[in-house]
Amino acid sequence: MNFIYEHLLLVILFFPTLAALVMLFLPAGENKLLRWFAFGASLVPFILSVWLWTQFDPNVAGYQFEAQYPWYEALHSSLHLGVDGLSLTMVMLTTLLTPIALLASFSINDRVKAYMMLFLFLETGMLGVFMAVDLLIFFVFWEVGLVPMYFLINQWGSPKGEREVRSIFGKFTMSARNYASLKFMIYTMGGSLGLLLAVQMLGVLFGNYDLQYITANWSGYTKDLMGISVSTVKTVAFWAFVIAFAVKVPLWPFHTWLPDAHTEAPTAGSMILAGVLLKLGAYGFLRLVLPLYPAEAKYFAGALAFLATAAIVFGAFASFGQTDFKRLVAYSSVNHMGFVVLGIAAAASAVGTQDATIALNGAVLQMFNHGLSAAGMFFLVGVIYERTHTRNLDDFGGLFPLVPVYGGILIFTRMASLGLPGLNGFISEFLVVRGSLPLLPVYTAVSMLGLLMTGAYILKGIKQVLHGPLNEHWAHGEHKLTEINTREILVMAPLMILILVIGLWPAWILDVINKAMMMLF
Amino acid sequence: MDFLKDPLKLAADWLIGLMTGWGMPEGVATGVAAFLGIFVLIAILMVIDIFLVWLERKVVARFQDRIGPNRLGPFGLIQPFADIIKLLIKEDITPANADKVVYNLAPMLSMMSVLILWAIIPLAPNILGVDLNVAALYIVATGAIGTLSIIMAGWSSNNKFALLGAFRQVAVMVSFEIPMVASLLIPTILSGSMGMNAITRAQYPLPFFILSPLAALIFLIAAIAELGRAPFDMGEAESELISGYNVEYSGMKFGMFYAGELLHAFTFGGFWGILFFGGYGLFGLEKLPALAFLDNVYINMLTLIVKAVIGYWIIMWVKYTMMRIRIDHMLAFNWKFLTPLSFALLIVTALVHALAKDASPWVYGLSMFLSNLVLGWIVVEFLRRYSRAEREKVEGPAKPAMEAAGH
Amino acid sequence: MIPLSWYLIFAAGLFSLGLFGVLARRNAVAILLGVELMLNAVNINLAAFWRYGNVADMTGQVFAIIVFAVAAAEVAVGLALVISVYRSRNTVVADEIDMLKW
Amino acid sequence: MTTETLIWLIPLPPALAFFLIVLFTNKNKALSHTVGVGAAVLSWLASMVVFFRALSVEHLGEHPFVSSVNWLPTGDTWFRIGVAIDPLGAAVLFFVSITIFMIFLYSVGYHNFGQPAGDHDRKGLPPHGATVTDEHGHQHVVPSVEPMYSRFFAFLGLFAFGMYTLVVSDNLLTLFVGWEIMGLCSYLLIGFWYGKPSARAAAIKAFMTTRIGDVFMLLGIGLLYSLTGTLNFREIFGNEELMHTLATPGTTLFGLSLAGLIALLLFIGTVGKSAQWPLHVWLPDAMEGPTPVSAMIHAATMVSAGVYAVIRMFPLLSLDHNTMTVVAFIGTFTAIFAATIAVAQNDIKRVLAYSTISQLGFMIAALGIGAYVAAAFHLVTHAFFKALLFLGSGSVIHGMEHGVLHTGNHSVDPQDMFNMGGLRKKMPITFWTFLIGGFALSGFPLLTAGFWSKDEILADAWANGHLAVFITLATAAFLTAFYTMRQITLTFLGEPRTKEAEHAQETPWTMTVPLMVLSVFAIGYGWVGIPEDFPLLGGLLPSWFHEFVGGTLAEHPEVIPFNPVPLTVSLVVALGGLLLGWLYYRNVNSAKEDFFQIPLLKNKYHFDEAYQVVFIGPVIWLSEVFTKWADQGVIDGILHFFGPATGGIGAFIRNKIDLPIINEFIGDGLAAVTQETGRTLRPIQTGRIQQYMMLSLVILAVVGALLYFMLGAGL
Amino acid sequence: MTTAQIIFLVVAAVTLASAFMVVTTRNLIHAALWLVATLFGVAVTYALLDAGFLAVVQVVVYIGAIAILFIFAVMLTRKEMRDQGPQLNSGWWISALLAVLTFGGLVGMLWGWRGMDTLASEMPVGFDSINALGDALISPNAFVLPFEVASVLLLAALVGAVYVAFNPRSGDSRK
Repeated sequence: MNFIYEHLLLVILFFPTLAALVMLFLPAGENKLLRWFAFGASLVPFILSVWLWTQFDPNVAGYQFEAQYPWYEALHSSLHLGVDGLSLTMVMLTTLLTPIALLASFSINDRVKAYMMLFLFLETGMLGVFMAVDLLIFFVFWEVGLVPMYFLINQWGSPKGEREVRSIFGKFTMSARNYASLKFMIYTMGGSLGLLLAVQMLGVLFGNYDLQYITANWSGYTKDLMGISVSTVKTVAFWAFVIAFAVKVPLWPFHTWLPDAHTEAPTAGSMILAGVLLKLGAYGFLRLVLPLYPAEAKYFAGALAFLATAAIVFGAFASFGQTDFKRLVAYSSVNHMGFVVLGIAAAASAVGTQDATIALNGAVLQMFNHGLSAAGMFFLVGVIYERTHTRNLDDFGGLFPLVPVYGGILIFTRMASLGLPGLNGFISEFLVVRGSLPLLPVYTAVSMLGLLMTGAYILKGIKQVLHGPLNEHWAHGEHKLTEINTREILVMAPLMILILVIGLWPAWILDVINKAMMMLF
Repeated sequence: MDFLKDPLKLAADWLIGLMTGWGMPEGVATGVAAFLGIFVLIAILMVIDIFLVWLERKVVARFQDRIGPNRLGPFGLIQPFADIIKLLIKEDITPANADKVVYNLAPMLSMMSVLILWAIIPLAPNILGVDLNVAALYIVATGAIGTLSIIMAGWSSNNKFALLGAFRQVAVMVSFEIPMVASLLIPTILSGSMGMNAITRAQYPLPFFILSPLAALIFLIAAIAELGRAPFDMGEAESELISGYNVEYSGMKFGMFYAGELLHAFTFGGFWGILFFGGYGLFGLEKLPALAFLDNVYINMLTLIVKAVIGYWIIMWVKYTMMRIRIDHMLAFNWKFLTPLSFALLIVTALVHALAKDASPWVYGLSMFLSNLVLGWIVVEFLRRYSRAEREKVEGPAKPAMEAAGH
Repeated sequence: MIPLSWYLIFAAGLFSLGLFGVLARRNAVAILLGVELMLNAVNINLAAFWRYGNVADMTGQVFAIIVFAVAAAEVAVGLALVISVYRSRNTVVADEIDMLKW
Repeated sequence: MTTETLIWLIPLPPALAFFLIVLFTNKNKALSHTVGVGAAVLSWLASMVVFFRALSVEHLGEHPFVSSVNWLPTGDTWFRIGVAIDPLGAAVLFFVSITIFMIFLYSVGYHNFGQPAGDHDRKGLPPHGATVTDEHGHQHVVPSVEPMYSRFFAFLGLFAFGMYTLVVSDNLLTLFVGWEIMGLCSYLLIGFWYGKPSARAAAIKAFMTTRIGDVFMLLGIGLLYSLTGTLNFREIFGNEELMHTLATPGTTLFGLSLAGLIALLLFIGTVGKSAQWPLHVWLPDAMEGPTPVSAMIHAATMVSAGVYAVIRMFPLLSLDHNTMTVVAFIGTFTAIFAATIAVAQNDIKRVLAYSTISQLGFMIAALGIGAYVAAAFHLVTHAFFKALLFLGSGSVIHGMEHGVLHTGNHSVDPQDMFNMGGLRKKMPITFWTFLIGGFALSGFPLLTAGFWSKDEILADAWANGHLAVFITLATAAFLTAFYTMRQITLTFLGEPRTKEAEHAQETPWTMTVPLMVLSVFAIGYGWVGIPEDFPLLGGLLPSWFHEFVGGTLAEHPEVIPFNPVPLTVSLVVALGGLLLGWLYYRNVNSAKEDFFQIPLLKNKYHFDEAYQVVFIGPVIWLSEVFTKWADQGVIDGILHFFGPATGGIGAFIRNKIDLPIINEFIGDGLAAVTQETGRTLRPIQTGRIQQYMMLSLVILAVVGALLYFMLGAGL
Repeated sequence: MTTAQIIFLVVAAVTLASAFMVVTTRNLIHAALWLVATLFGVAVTYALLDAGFLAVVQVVVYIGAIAILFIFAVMLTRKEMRDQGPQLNSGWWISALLAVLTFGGLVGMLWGWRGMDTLASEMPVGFDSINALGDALISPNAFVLPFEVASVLLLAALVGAVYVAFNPRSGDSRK
């Protein structure tokens, strides 16, 4: 136990990889064994991170459970891990959602072994980003997370669908999942090119990639870099970081990969994509952009807020315009993540004030909450898609009497996503609005339009699926819609419980976040 | 009172004193004295062996509702001597094409492998050849020499039956060596030493068959297999291999195999007594103040001999009441059942030992015993289910009506 | 008393004999016999260095034990290979088992 | 148990009932309604205890029952939530708990508990009746039990939870929580028969329309919170300095003070929730829900909540007279506007819906002119008699449905008043209680509660010099009396106009008992608010309501001196309206004969259509634009430039550089050299292991010797 | 010449002689039996070096398992009782030369080493080399990792040997 405690982060981080490697030696045909093994293996990091949570002292500033392992001595980069209140929350979210997503993937029958292994690798990639205290490590894990996701979309995505690509060179068609995965991969990689350059630049400047060291010395740094004045360098690096993270969040106008990727990904892939991967971007803002570039962030806060507001409003409108259920949910992620960035932008404009802290609290909590509700929503879409093999909203209608339990869960999750008070979304959205209003009143007021449209698209989803006259196609015979089964309820249960608990009593998690935000900024 | 405490040292000192008095260098004198000691021991063993022959014949007769040797001497006691004379005067045949050196070496090695075992048997605290600190392993090592002798015999006879018998016997011995090592390690864990004296001493007040009855059982089974006696006597299997590896031997060479086997059985009876029943100790009786007179070298020796005879008798009991087991069943029994069980027992014992060694002896003993009991119960339950499944495979599923009738 | 050199020379002799066996014998099993001799020679060295060095440092004995384990593994796999080859090629002469050439 | 603990506990039973029913008892109808009604009883009991304890406290306004806990960490401080009962809260709690209890009870009967399951009823649609065979072998069609019976009680429980939370909370945020939960429940309950497209549309309409208000309200809350650092009512209003700062005029948009802006934003929330013009459109459509829902939402709770919130924020509101004017205008306009529409409606529930909008307009107008006690008074009395009216109308519909099932003619709309007539003989209890409710609504003098509260608003308007308000409200009151009498006459008086009306039946006790209980309050509650100096009656009973509720705020509102003008006016409009209504409609037998079926009124001034064109259409168009044009057209178009462009560059490099130069020259050349070398050296590989070993040994020996001697020499 | 020296010389001579027989004798069974003798000699050498555990293990493992296995293997891989034809390959003299060179090289290199004439120190009183060995084998600070690796190696060898030697044509062992 002592060993595990001393290297808790390392164990949490690499346990999934280890399990994936062990899976390599399991027989490929034993789907049941593979599923349960992967599920069990993903529970271990979860239990460990619950332990981590209990052992974590929110009153202590800086990183805890720090551990440093040699990695790339020549570059003075080390596998330096650590968590503070911010990353702890995200680690918790990741380790919670992975087993849930794996449980949700039990219905996958195609190449289960590879699928489960990719998922476990994905978990390590995501956790690594949240735990890294070293820029190079951060970047490495950032890219590591892409690969499994690419394959998950490309190989296990929805089999149907063609996508016509029109450009000035002419048009051609490719399969939708191929298109989506390619777009996801290239978009994110393209965005992170700048990040890589900026990270390298910092490494060259300081001869060291340790985040704590760079943060401590960066603001006082005044030397020129290769003849360019330091302020220019900082501005360029700032935008390089921002674009990388903005693609991931995603911010308008970098968001078009998201609906495609979400729509084509397998159910569990969408869950993780929306639940955790999007948070990587926002986490990057909080972990790197604000601490490293306070001045630039303050200067460009308005621009950031503009993009965030655009994401909120356009995301909501676009979501309302969809006829594909999954695409509708996907666009709602743009809308919700916009609030996160709005909070961050507001905080950037006035770091250190109480309003900023509240906005940051809201942003971080919104990250967590969106992780819960978006994962739940994608899963529910997946549940109905598995049964009907269609996502077109017009094909549904009046399904409530057939699937009362599913309907209840759907409405519950939809309402959490809408920000109904008493459920978690409200708390975070209120905090964001409360924090940003005095700092960025106009943007906040305009984003209210997005909030209004949130209601519209959410009700549209419920209306088209559950309410209205029953579509008799699903009522009888071979197409008869079956009720959500126990496994699927078990997938939703932890999400729903957390949604309700955070909605009613957010202090337990918000306290950790709040203290972290106070100490971080 | 040295004579009561340490007669061996007394005799050795006297002998060495005598010889140095003759002008012999002290080193040589010690060597001669040691050699004499070994010689005496072997002589005594041979005598015991002769009586073992009688005992064996007598007991088997009783088991088979016969009387056994009863003509020569009282209770037929002289009979074994007659047997020996017959063996000695028979023609000593060496088959043509046999590998003569090896052929002649094999029975000697067989006998030797038994005799050198007696180097480490403590008849009393001081009456032992050498208090080897790897004695437990030594038992297995001599077993290896026995194995070698059998394969040599089988091969050099240039006889298919002999070779087949040797193969079978060797396969059994090599296989059963593993549970034997595992069961030997349990007294080692319990006493913290591999020395026979230390193991004997550690069995006060609780002999190891109470602490670990399963280990005692495993050791007994493995020992019987190691001996190649029924029910594990596939190596000689008269009815099919016409006596297996020793089919070509006759006269005293056969006699050496035969006597070696009997002595081996007796020896393992003794080891069983030493390892699990307190050796030369009288289960703590001799430590009582009122019975202090029992704490005495001669009583000790007597105790061990009696224990060895009882062990030998149990081995005979098994031999004459159980049927021979088919070779694949025997190996399957070892690899699929006895070996896993002995390893499980080893792990459990080590675990309980690590957990409870600092507790009071009673807690320690009780937890050891209970853990053995639980493991044993699990094994019995498992066996029951397995054999039922096997039976159903052969006979078809058990009829519920019969089940009901059984209740 | 026996100087260390005796053991070392003894071991060297054993090693060389083993080497000769490995290089010269035709039978694959016999080659393996030679290998065993070489391993034993090494073990003698290990034990001797343990005894003539710091007795409290058990490294020599430990590695001798590990050599035992390795030898057992080597023999098991080696003989299995020999038997397998014998089954398919009906020979155990090392020179005749030369499929793996250019 | 301390009063504070008890207040915490008030909202809990309905919430627990919700979870219990949803999770466990939803298969068992009897258990579900037992749980639901039991929870309502518990809350009601607790509320009564709290209410009477509140009565016994002197100066409750200055020392209300309060209790709070930390909820959200905000930087160094905590945001606290808690409960508080001050006089206003107590008064509201009183009527809320009673009406909720009554509605729960009523629902048991309304949803035909104890009747057989329908022949082909389906979840999501109203029950269609069941065929039973009696002992004589005759087949009858009787009402069937609601298929989603348990679910109804669950929703009702959640709704009650929201309302209680709203009433007992001591801050704007939890008030908003309750507010939104009620919004959700109204959505769920209006869309209870979700299988009907009209119900589905109405539910969404209700939710979205109120959400417009809510979004503004959230903005207002955020603004208030960031300016004051707290949302606790007492902390805000008790801070003189702060209030002064907020009241500084002209600091924000349109010359409003901060307080005015916040109050306006909050008030927009109320406009949505209380269905004031221009966000009134959802309420009439909400009649698609089951009748207890209509009563719950439109009388007792949700719409009252809007008014309640404004009364709560009244100190803030009163800081800026611009906002006050806006409020007064909207209230007054809504009152007259809705009253005119109500005259032309034929659906019995729709009439009541518009009347509700109108009456809420009265209250809002009263607030706009500063008469918050009068508003509160009217709020309470209106809740009682409007709940009574809605439940009564439900009873009528229920009776009519009985008739419809009897005849089997489903083309007859059981809600259309022109299909009724003469029901007073068939349904006597319903008739008398409905009559009481109707008279209370019309402000039948002296006897009914409605008279006292409405009169007070008029008196306030007159006394404070808001003549325009006064005249408009008086006209609206006249119209109210008129359409109420129209409703009563068409429904109960005269002769049955259809066969179905002839076969209507009185409803079971679970429905009539709530009617009777509520009618007691519809009359009696007015008597606690008779002004002190009212001729003859004044002083017979103490004017308790003013004393009590007036103590909520630090400064007591001044008592308005008695003035005969408003009294006369209200007497005239009430009695006149009733009389005219009866005189005209006792002779009207069908819609065609009705003079007031003016198309403009009947179509509600075409507001729905206008909104469709002005708001909803553009939104749908915009969302299409954002997806199709902006995302997939422009942004993806730019992206799609990159893919083929990269491909082109790649093809160029491959065909011009890679293939000829690198592959053929360098790549193949190297390969050829390697291959030749390999072929030359091949014979070394004899495949004989011993030769390999020898070779390696020789090499080892040679290299080892070289190293040994060379390095050894160097060392 | 002390007794110990005489014993050593005798043992060494016997061992080397039997080793020589191992590599030269034509009969492979005899070679294996000579190997047993060699191994026994080595075991005695261990005993002379006060490594009793090694000596016993040498007997158990080498004689009890490895030598037996060799004999089995020899018997399984030939058809005649006697071995036919030459047992040394044609280039055996090169091998002999190499072996002699190796021996010479080794001895030559050792000759220059100062530690050659070290004498063994007395065994410390009360020093139990078996306990020390056990501790060293499983102590985390010493050799537990090599120990575990060796056990994994054994397992792998076991599985591998079974797999390799398994005759696919004979199929299931129960048949």
